[in-house]
Amino acid sequence: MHRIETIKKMKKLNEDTFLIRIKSEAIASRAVAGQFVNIRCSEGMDAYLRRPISICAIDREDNTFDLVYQVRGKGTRLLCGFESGDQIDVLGPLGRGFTLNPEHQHIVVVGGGIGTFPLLQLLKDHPAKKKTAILGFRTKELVVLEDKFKKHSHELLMATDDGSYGQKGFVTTLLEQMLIKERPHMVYFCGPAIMMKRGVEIVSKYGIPCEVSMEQRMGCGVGACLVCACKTKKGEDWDYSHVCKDGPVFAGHEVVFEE
Amino acid sequence: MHRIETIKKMKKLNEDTFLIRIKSEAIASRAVAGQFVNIRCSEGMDAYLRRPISICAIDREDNTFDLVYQVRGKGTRLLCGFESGDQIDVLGPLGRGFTLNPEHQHIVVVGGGIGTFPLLQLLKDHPAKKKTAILGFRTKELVVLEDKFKKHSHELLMATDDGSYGQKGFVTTLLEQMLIKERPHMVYFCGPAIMMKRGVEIVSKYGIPCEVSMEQRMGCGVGACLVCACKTKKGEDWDYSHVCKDGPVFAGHEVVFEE
Amino acid sequence: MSLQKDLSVNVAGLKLKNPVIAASGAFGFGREYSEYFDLNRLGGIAVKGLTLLPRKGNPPPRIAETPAGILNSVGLQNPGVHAFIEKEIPFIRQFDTAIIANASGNTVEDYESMVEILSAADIDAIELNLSCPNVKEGCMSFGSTAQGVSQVVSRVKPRAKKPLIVKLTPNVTDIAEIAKAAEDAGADAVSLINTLLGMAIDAHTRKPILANVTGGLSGPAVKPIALRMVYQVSQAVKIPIIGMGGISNGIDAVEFLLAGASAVMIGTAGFVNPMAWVETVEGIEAYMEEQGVKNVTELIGGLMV
Amino acid sequence: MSLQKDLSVNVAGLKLKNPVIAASGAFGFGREYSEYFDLNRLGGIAVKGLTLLPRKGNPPPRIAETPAGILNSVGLQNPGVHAFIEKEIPFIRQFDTAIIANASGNTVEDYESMVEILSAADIDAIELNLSCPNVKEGCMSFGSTAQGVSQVVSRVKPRAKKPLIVKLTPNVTDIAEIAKAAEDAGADAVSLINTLLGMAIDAHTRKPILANVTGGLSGPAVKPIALRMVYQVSQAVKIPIIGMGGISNGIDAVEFLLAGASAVMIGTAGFVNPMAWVETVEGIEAYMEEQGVKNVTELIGGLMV
Ligand SMILES: Cc1cc2nc3c(=O)[nH]c(=O)nc-3n(C[C@H](O)[C@H](O)[C@H](O)COP(=O)(O)OP(=O)(O)OC[C@H]3O[C@@H](n4cnc5c(N)ncnc54)[C@H](O)[C@@H]3O)c2cc1C
Ligand SMILES: Cc1cc2nc3c(=O)[nH]c(=O)nc-3n(C[C@H](O)[C@H](O)[C@H](O)COP(=O)(O)OP(=O)(O)OC[C@H]3O[C@@H](n4cnc5c(N)ncnc54)[C@H](O)[C@@H]3O)c2cc1C
Ligand SMILES: Cc1cc2nc3c(=O)[nH]c(=O)nc-3n(C[C@H](O)[C@H](O)[C@H](O)COP(=O)(O)O)c2cc1C
Ligand SMILES: Cc1cc2nc3c(=O)[nH]c(=O)nc-3n(C[C@H](O)[C@H](O)[C@H](O)COP(=O)(O)O)c2cc1C
Ligand code: FES
Ligand code: FES
Repeated sequence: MHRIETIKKMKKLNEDTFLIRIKSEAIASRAVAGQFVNIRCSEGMDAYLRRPISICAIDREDNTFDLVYQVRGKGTRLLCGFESGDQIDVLGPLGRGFTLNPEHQHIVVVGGGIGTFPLLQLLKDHPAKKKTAILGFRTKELVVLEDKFKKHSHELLMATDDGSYGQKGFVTTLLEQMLIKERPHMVYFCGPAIMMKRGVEIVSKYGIPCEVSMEQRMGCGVGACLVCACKTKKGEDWDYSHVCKDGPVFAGHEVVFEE
Repeated sequence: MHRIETIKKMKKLNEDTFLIRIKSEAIASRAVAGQFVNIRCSEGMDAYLRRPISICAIDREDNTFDLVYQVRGKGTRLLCGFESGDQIDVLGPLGRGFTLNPEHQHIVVVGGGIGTFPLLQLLKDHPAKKKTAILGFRTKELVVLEDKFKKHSHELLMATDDGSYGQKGFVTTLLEQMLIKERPHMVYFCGPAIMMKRGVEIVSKYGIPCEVSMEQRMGCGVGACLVCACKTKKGEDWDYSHVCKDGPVFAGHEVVFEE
Repeated sequence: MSLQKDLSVNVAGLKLKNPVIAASGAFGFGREYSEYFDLNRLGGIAVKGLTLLPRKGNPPPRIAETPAGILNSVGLQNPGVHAFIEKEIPFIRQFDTAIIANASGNTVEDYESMVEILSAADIDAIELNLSCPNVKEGCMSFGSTAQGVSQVVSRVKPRAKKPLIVKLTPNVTDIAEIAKAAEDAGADAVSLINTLLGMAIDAHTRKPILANVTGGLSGPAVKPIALRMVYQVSQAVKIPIIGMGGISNGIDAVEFLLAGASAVMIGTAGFVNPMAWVETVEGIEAYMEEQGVKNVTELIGGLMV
Repeated sequence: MSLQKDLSVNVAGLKLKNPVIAASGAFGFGREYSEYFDLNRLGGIAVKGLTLLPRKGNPPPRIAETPAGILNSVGLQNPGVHAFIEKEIPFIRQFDTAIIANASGNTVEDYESMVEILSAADIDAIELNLSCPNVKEGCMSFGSTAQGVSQVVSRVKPRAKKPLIVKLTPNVTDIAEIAKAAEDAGADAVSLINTLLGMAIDAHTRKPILANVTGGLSGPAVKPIALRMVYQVSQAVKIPIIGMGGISNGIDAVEFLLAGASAVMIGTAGFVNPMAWVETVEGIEAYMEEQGVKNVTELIGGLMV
């Protein structure tokens, strides 16, 4: 879907994290957790390519969806210039979202930084009886949406790199501590590649399946230009899959993580 | 002067002509009639070069100056997105303005289309006893600032190409009709090259001095890049002068008009 | 719109209902964008660059944004010409649009085989890619000398049973000379420009943004270079030209036609605006309406210099 | 800022207090911009391209705006080298900044005379312009082959009593080869890139926008090409490189230093922002502060590939 939609809300969540709520029946009614949209941040040349942003939350009654993004460069900075009521050019929902298997009674979502955002709708939609969220941020000031995650999970563990909030250290350490005691049916990762790589190693050790949501620089966002390559296993060999179409969510064991 | 100034007023004068009033002590106190400013229409790449716009009016008490512009392309279209209170990046006042000789007791200004705008401040500043304005537009809808011109001239003649307002035909025809009867001391032209060329021919015939305000595509606007060339006489030969620095106002007999 | 307009063009035997073609590499095999608009509206589709055997392409990141453009270093990832024929042609053939097979090789023999195989396939033209800057062997190394172009084209031409379009690289001193070499060696048409070799650096990490270090520049930034090259080539050869490089809308396309192109291709602009291809067709029509141009062919080479 | 930083560089004997130089043709002879900022803040000034005799240049329009760039076709309008020496050097010498005389010619003999004349003048370096795309004779025609470059450089080098910088055109197949030819023929440094030959068309009038039909492309649009070329040349030659093409700020400049340039030049960006030159010096300083770089020379060629 390529649509010009209306912004319903712009909210600053912290120093450099913002929420945009967009009204779009077409997207809200079709999107599933883990999918993304490809957004035009300026009408002209100033951020020429679209920017991929995950869908963080969907309100299927209100026909809106939320994006939460961190300002990183030109495009995300321009996005901050939008106001409620403005029109925005969105392509989506795109890609393959998370798998929601009703047989999985206990799931764990593990997110780091901007990777936490797409896990929110997953928690909202997943039918599991027990949902654990393990979220990591660099520091206390960057923690956002904690109340929402609390609301949609049964257990919420927080970590910061510097120990300024929650436990000091990595989410993968928290995960491992948990797996010593518990055996969830499924783990979902979204965050820095290094975290996901380590995460997949850990859950594999315990024989637990997992999914990871990958990031890659994109062109078209729809699978036509082949720039968003991600190394995935293919029999004995490997091949490049494409994050925008085959992903962003992949089975954890599929992905060949590199240094 | 390179300055970031504040817009005090934006006004739509007709379908595609706009007035911007900018507060700037630096510019208002230095500028003379016929000079221009070089304006940045967007912060980014969408209209990469600055756009030269003549100073239409100066309020030296209020420390503001007015630009009046017609929407032609990307840059002028972007200018319409500005609002009162916004900051704008202006370089100016630039170039050589009109010569105001107190001995000239009767002056005539002859303007066509967007070329009429810079003549307003000239009328305001010139000490002549009699000031005639001959203004031409394509059609009635494009006529702007008539009241201001009326206020600052003793005689105002209007022409439109299609006869929808004032006399049908060219301003040069009106000028010639006038010169048959009167002998002004100085004539100032600003408008399409073909009009100015014809105008210079006419006044030369009557031995009346004149000045013309030239247009050319610009780069720097300050005389450094040499792109805004204008053929001018140099002894028996000719050379390229530069509209942004040697002009935009030239003595009528200096300019070598080409087809 | 009132004027009765004819947008069709004939490029060396390749009949197009309108002069707008999706550029190779930007449109996959058409499947993805078929969800966004009706492929029947396109003059043609140049499919992703094909090679004899499947290719994995280069490691990511494969794209970098640059001022008014992008760099890509895909490196001809494709499933191979046989998979294309089997799985992709039937899909595209559902639509009434020309299929242009973009073919690359490492050796002259590769090009020969590709042309033979494609000549037997249900496609409308072959675009010989002598200009991909993102692969180490072959391709651009053939395309960057008149001799290389001449060698490949003269060897493949006898095997070509479809219109043979030779795609030229802009990374050369004199593109007109290269185009002439292609013409003399038997090319039915030339297409230009492929991407300009470029590079982007992240000052903070002090590393190139592309894993491949360099990549090919495309998008609006290159339009002035592409237009100049199309114009130069149009002065040097008699065969038709397909122009591309930064075209985003109907006016851009008209500029290329005026400069001497018989048709245009659009790549990068589609990433930003998936309707760019269709809107370009509409934009050309609107221009024709406004200027009273009945037949789009009137515009070709119509630049007044 | 706390860090004690050294921004000075030495480019083949040309000492610059910082690596930022105003590019030739964009800065006249310094007079105009001296009203906007203190010229003492510049590493150097490359003056408008000079020729033996005064030149009128090309007819207007001489500029066209393009996506993230401009085309110019000034065509070396200048008062001649003698007027420069008499009237302009004394003005620029008031400031503590290096003077680089940019010299063009139609024939090898012209270049020889220019170098002799300039060697006797009060300037700091000579930049041999073998790359202007806007004049019919000489210049780019020498610069577009290794042989041409070699010929001119080897003939002028013995006459040069100042550091000799050879300015290269990007309109070539292999710029590294050309740079190597310059080095082998005795160039003390190379500067690149000059403008890329381009064209702009007004679809409505069906005419080229520039009276000269084609012009040279500069500005942000060309930055990826320029960076790639600087990098390629840095891999091929040992002499220092002055990098340019689309630099607008400190980060852009750092990218060129990392790619292998010892200094940078800025042209087009100054038209848009007259403070671009000074802000680039400040931007490099800010980068050094942030990254803990004490000596700007640490950045040169520091790209991690
Ligand atoms: C599938 C997917 C989902 C994402 N979801 C979110 C999200 O929900 N919230 C959020 O804050 N961020 C998200 N990102 C990252 C976000 O796309 C980048 O932060 C953003 O593109 C940076 O753009 P910029 O203009 O600010 O930075 P610039 O550095 O100016 O961007 C330059 C170019 O690089 C690309 N780029 C830079 N960083 C990244 C990156 N990390 N991933 C992909 N492309 C990049 C940009 O898209 C652009 O093309 C997601 C990325 C992907 C691939
Ligand atoms: C000294 C001077 C004073 C001017 N004063 C006024 C004025 O008071 N009011 C007014 O409405 N217009 C004035 N103009 C014309 C005005 O500069 C152009 O209409 C404007 O630059 C068009 O920009 P655009 O982005 O809308 O058009 P585009 O066509 O998108 O512009 C593309 C490029 O061409 C240049 N360009 C296009 N047309 C002209 C032109 N006629 N003259 C110079 N450059 C041009 C633009 O500056 C830009 O670099 C003046 C021009 C000059 C040289
Ligand atoms: C992501 C990408 C992949 C490309 N792949 C190919 C290819 O496989 N074969 C080819 O001949 N050209 C390829 N090109 C070049 C385009 O077909 C076209 O020549 C170039 O991008 C200029 O046009 P544009 O500015 O409209 O994109 C590719 C371009 C891009 C951006
Ligand atoms: C208006 C203009 C005039 C130029 N004149 C000259 C010149 O006389 N000699 C020369 O070597 N380069 C000349 N150049 C090229 C610049 O010095 C520089 O190589 C080029 O513009 C790329 O840098 P930029 O993108 O920072 O402008 C000129 C460039 C412009 C824009
Ligand atoms: S971004 Fe184009 S294929 Fe993924
Ligand atoms: S615009 Fe640069 S000299 Fe006039």
